[in-house]
Amino acid sequence: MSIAPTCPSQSQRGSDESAAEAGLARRCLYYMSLMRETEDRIERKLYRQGKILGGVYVGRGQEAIPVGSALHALPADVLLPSHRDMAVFFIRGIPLGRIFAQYMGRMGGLTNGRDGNMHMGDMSAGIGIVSIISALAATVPVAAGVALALQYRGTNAVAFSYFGDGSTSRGDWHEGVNMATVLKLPVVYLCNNNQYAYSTPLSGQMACANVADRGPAYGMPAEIVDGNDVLAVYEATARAVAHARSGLGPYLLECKTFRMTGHSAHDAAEYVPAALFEQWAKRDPIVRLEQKMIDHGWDDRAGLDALHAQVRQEVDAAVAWADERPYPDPATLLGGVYDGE
Amino acid sequence: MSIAPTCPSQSQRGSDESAAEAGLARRCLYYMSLMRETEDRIERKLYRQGKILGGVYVGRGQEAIPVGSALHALPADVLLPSHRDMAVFFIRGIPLGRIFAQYMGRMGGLTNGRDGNMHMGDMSAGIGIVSIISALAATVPVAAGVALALQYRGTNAVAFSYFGDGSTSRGDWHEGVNMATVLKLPVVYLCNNNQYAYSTPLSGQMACANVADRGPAYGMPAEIVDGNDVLAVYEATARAVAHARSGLGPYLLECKTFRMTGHSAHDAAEYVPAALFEQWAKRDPIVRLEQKMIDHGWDDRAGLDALHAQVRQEVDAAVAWADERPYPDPATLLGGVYDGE
Amino acid sequence: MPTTYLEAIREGLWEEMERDPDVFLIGEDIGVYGGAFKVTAGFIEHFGARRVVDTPISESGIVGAAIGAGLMGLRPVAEMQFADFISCGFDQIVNFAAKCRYRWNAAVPMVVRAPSGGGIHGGPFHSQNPEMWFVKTPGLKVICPATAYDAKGLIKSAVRDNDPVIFFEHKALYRRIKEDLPAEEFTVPIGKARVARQGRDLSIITYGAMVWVALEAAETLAAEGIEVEVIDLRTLLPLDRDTVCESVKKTAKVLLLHEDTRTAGMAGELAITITETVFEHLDAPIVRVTAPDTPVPFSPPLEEAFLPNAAKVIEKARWLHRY
Amino acid sequence: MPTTYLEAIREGLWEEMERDPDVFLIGEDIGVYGGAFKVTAGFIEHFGARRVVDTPISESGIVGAAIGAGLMGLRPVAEMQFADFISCGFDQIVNFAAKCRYRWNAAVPMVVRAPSGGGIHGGPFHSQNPEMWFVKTPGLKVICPATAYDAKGLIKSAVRDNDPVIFFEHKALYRRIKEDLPAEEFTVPIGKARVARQGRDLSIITYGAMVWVALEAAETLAAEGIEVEVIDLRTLLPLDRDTVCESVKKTAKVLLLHEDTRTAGMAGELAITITETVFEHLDAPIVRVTAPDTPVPFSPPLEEAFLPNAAKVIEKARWLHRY
Ligand SMILES: Cc1ncc(C[n+]2csc(CCOP(=O)(O)OP(=O)(O)O)c2C)c(N)n1
Ligand SMILES: Cc1ncc(C[n+]2csc(CCOP(=O)(O)OP(=O)(O)O)c2C)c(N)n1
Ligand SMILES: [Mg+2]
Ligand SMILES: [Mg+2]
Repeated sequence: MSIAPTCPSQSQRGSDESAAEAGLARRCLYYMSLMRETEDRIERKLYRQGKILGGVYVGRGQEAIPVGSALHALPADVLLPSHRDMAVFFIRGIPLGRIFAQYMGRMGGLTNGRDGNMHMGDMSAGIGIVSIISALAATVPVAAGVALALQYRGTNAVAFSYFGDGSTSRGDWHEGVNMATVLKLPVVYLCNNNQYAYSTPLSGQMACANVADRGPAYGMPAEIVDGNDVLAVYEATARAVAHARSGLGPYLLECKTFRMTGHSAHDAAEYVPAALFEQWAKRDPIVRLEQKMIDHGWDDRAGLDALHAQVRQEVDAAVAWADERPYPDPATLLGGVYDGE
Repeated sequence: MSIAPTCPSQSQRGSDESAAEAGLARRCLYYMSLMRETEDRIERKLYRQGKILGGVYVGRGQEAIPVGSALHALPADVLLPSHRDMAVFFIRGIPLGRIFAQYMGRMGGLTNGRDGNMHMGDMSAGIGIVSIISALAATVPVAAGVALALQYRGTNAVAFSYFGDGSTSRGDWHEGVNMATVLKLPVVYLCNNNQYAYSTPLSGQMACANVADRGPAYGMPAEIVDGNDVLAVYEATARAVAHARSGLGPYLLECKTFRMTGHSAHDAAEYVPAALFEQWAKRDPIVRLEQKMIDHGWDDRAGLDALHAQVRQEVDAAVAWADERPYPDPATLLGGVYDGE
Repeated sequence: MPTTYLEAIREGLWEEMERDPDVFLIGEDIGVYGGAFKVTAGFIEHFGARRVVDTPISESGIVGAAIGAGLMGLRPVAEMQFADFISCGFDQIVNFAAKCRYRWNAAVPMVVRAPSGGGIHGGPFHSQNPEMWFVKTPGLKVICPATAYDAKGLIKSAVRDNDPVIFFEHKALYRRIKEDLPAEEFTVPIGKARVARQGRDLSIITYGAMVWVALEAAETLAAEGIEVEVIDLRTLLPLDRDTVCESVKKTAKVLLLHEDTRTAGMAGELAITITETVFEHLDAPIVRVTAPDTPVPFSPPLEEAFLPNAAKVIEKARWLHRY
Repeated sequence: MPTTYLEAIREGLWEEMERDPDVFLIGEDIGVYGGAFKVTAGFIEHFGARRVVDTPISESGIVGAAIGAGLMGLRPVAEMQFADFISCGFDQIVNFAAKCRYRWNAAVPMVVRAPSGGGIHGGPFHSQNPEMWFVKTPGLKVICPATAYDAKGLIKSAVRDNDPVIFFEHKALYRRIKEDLPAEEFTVPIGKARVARQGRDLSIITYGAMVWVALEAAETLAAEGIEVEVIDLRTLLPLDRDTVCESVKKTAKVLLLHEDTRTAGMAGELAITITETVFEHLDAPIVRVTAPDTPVPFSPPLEEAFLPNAAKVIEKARWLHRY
């Protein structure tokens, strides 16, 4: 019989911290695994079966970026994911089945078949995800407006603005970042530098070495992080979010990674030297996190396998659910262009 | 009776250099004076007389920038002046009367009344001036294309791309500069940082301290120069042009200056603290150059007065000529939208 | 005291900002300077910099930021310094703002104010009438008021609308058009045309500054015994096809008038609307008076030749009447 | 061996690059990758990186660079990866390229290639038909070929043209349409429509992919004894008003057809052209079959309902014939 100490002892703190780290790692692994499995199903199965039509873009190998960052989002925060940030949707609680329905053009998808793939969003309270449009970096000025609204309302919420390396070439990227820095808006910029934009390598997009080199052009702190280390992304995002949340203005995180696929499902990526794929395969963020979890004794192989098995089950169930959703009735074509229709 | 030495002695070299400097200074003074007088006539006389309608923007106090830079342009080079770079037209040999006719909407102006003020250009060999459009920074991507063509043809000519501080906020500026740096195109960027964009001070345009701070974002050398010292601009432009001409890619010169007027003829600039005008009036580029010329003994007061008098005469004659030009015949409204009409 | 068209817009914005704390302004030089045309002069002093946001020169940024704020439930009113620069924020308007609701059921309440039109010696880049690009884009609403009353009533409706609205303010009307406005509050509904003048002989269908040209022409024609009906569309999208067709049923002859250039102007949509709906009522060709297919020229004689005016309308109307 | 529409464009570009060393290509992923649709596959290997310029993702930059090169006398052919992204380079096209010649007599020879149109499950941002924004802009030329022959002949004419040309390539035709092309060189003149099928009972006026829909409908209607004339506009600006009006004079009944959305589509300009020119020849309302005023939806049943097809054309044509 003892009274719980108000201040934990050194070793207890250590083991609490370790438990917290283990818990965080497990959450990260779960979401990364869910993203990998979901996208594999989309790209390697449903697309090839012809159940998904049109363009399909995945974030294979880049899962650490949406996961490590979006876990910092508070309910009032708003996220503007790019086309390779699937996990953002999971973390914000969008049911998996709805995502498959979205890809398959079915009712129950986030756009009920009106749009496809990652072109989805949901502004409901606690979700707060703005749908991309195809035009790259178009969400960057929009993120400034979202952040302006968060500031306008006197909250300390922040906007998470995601984009790829190539998207920084666009005028919208410049205008959006410049405005946010001039107005000191609470935006965290998350660049996935996967070193390619479609077939164009980084050197064909910019004459500077890093996307982070662009920070000073806007008087904005910019940091480079290993984008294949989810815990590193998590830590760096903590700094970035703290900065933005405390009213100091935008913060840019460049997450170095690699696109482990073609640009889209129909692109064999023959323009990428095979050695690069091999090299980066060794840095797979899921494998690396698993290794760390085992090394730290946070989990063992069996536990990890169980997690992946659970993920596969969830995905199976979600696909089955989605595949039972009907296609939209052509009669629904017309409504909803304007309010009240 | 002596044979001219093939190699000049130390003192001779000094005096030759000095003569060259004196000559350069005199050319600079002439063009700056011509720009000042021309724009004064436009803004303070013809506009107020109602002989010029619409928007009128002048470069008072900024004359050193177009003069010190454009004097480096070789015949094959192409210039894309901003709306405050009048002297570029003089240096490229456009007759003064045509400029007044342009402002007055008369035949004989560079657009024969179809467009007004600085919206004029001439792609003739040896002139090579691209007309701005109003949309700020729109010429920046165009300069990349001009430079691409110069490179394509295997010349070592360069494009001079002029813009103001505020114009760097535009997406076009970013896209144009980024493309030119990625493709290593021969462009010299000349920013007149006059610290205002219409009513907006620099801090309302950018969160970095200098436009030159944007160079590294494009892997581009960038230099700050006293934009009210024409010889300093001249020297810095020599470096910039040498860089671009030798195939090393773009070079950015930020010329610090001040807009000694309102944004346009109808703007009293009440938003500019009076102290700033006073402070910058002391740094007038014409007065400073005159002082230097006198100090170095390159000329005396009488000589300078004579130069200004000559300029006034030229301007008088040009205004008289322009004022005799007819307005365009309304019958000319339709042709020339397409080739061969 | 009559209120100018400009003052009417100003009042409308002011009242909406007083009424709804979620309404705010965003644009270039709109704060301390009060805007290029001084529409927002005095706003920053009264409402503060939080609600009157001066931005860098970034039309795409401004529109994008307005979209973001609109998605968050605020009611941004963005100003383009001149309508001509709206093409710099084009993608954000036509692809982002216009399509959110249809795609993912997200409301983008947002007004883009755009001072448009010629007659002020602004030349090719300060005189354009870019309305058709937006009339062409489902998901947007497009407003072109002609009177001070409508300018005020429609800007208020635009601010309250739950969809993105492009609001064209004709610069030549800013200080030229005045009228006494009601002391009590009023709005004008979006999507309703107005019969600006009743007539039985022919219909002139127009909008914006050309309403005044049509009315001027109608006066002259009335003296000749030709009774012209003038329809002021007020809103181009959604288009009030009923009012247009009713007028055609009544007069059987149609003259379409716009300051915008000829090809692919509003006249086209009106013509097809009329022929597909009330073809049998037509007694004569549908004709149009428009600016020609050129950029807007700068020099006064050219600009005058470019702009439609009462004389050109009268000539065509007489021909149509005789037909 | 029949040549596909895509291959025809490829051949046209190739021949022009062989013919004129001043012709070059600029765009995203057009070099090593050969373009998103592989139109320029093999070009960089043959012509080198000097003449096949891969750029950063910057549509405004690409168009601007093409303008600059055009002003210097080169003949740039810029590729938009999808026509939908042309709105990101909009200001450069409508304000810079389109107005140089009129304003200061500067030629801007330049082609902007833009893969447009639906039917490929591309959704709202990979399916649009943005031609009207450019038809609305004096100074541009706008081309929408329907056949492989025209695609080749017109891209060659576009490259040789001394004015800025927007060249819409319909993605759904790229690999679906094939025909035998002449072995010898040919071009197709810009600004000339084509009678794709002769008929006496009614005219369907259309362009792009809808030409095939019109022809399909015409087949069915012919079996019913309705002889449809199909006009393929080929060029939308400048518009071949004569060919349009000649056909109307012959058939007296007009069905306007476009894949573009309804309001302010090409049908409008055609309708006003017809009523102001050959009104007396009309025996029936001018009608239109178009996509509805929505974004292009993604899901197959919605996209199918969205796109005009032969059934919809036939229904309207029957009604018109009975009228
Ligand atoms: C404005 C615009 N231009 C071109 C495209 C076509 N496109 C789609 S994704 C892509 C590459 C994007 O590269 P990056 O920003 O690095 O993102 P990543 O795909 O590598 O994650 C391109 C060129 C587009 N969507 N939008
Ligand atoms: C795209 C665009 N937006 C707005 C304007 C209106 N405008 C004309 S000049 C100007 C300020 C330009 O500032 P800066 O680039 O610093 O040049 P400066 O006039 O100071 O030389 C503005 C806002 C414009 N011409 N183009
Ligand atoms: Mg990338
Ligand atoms: Mg400035």
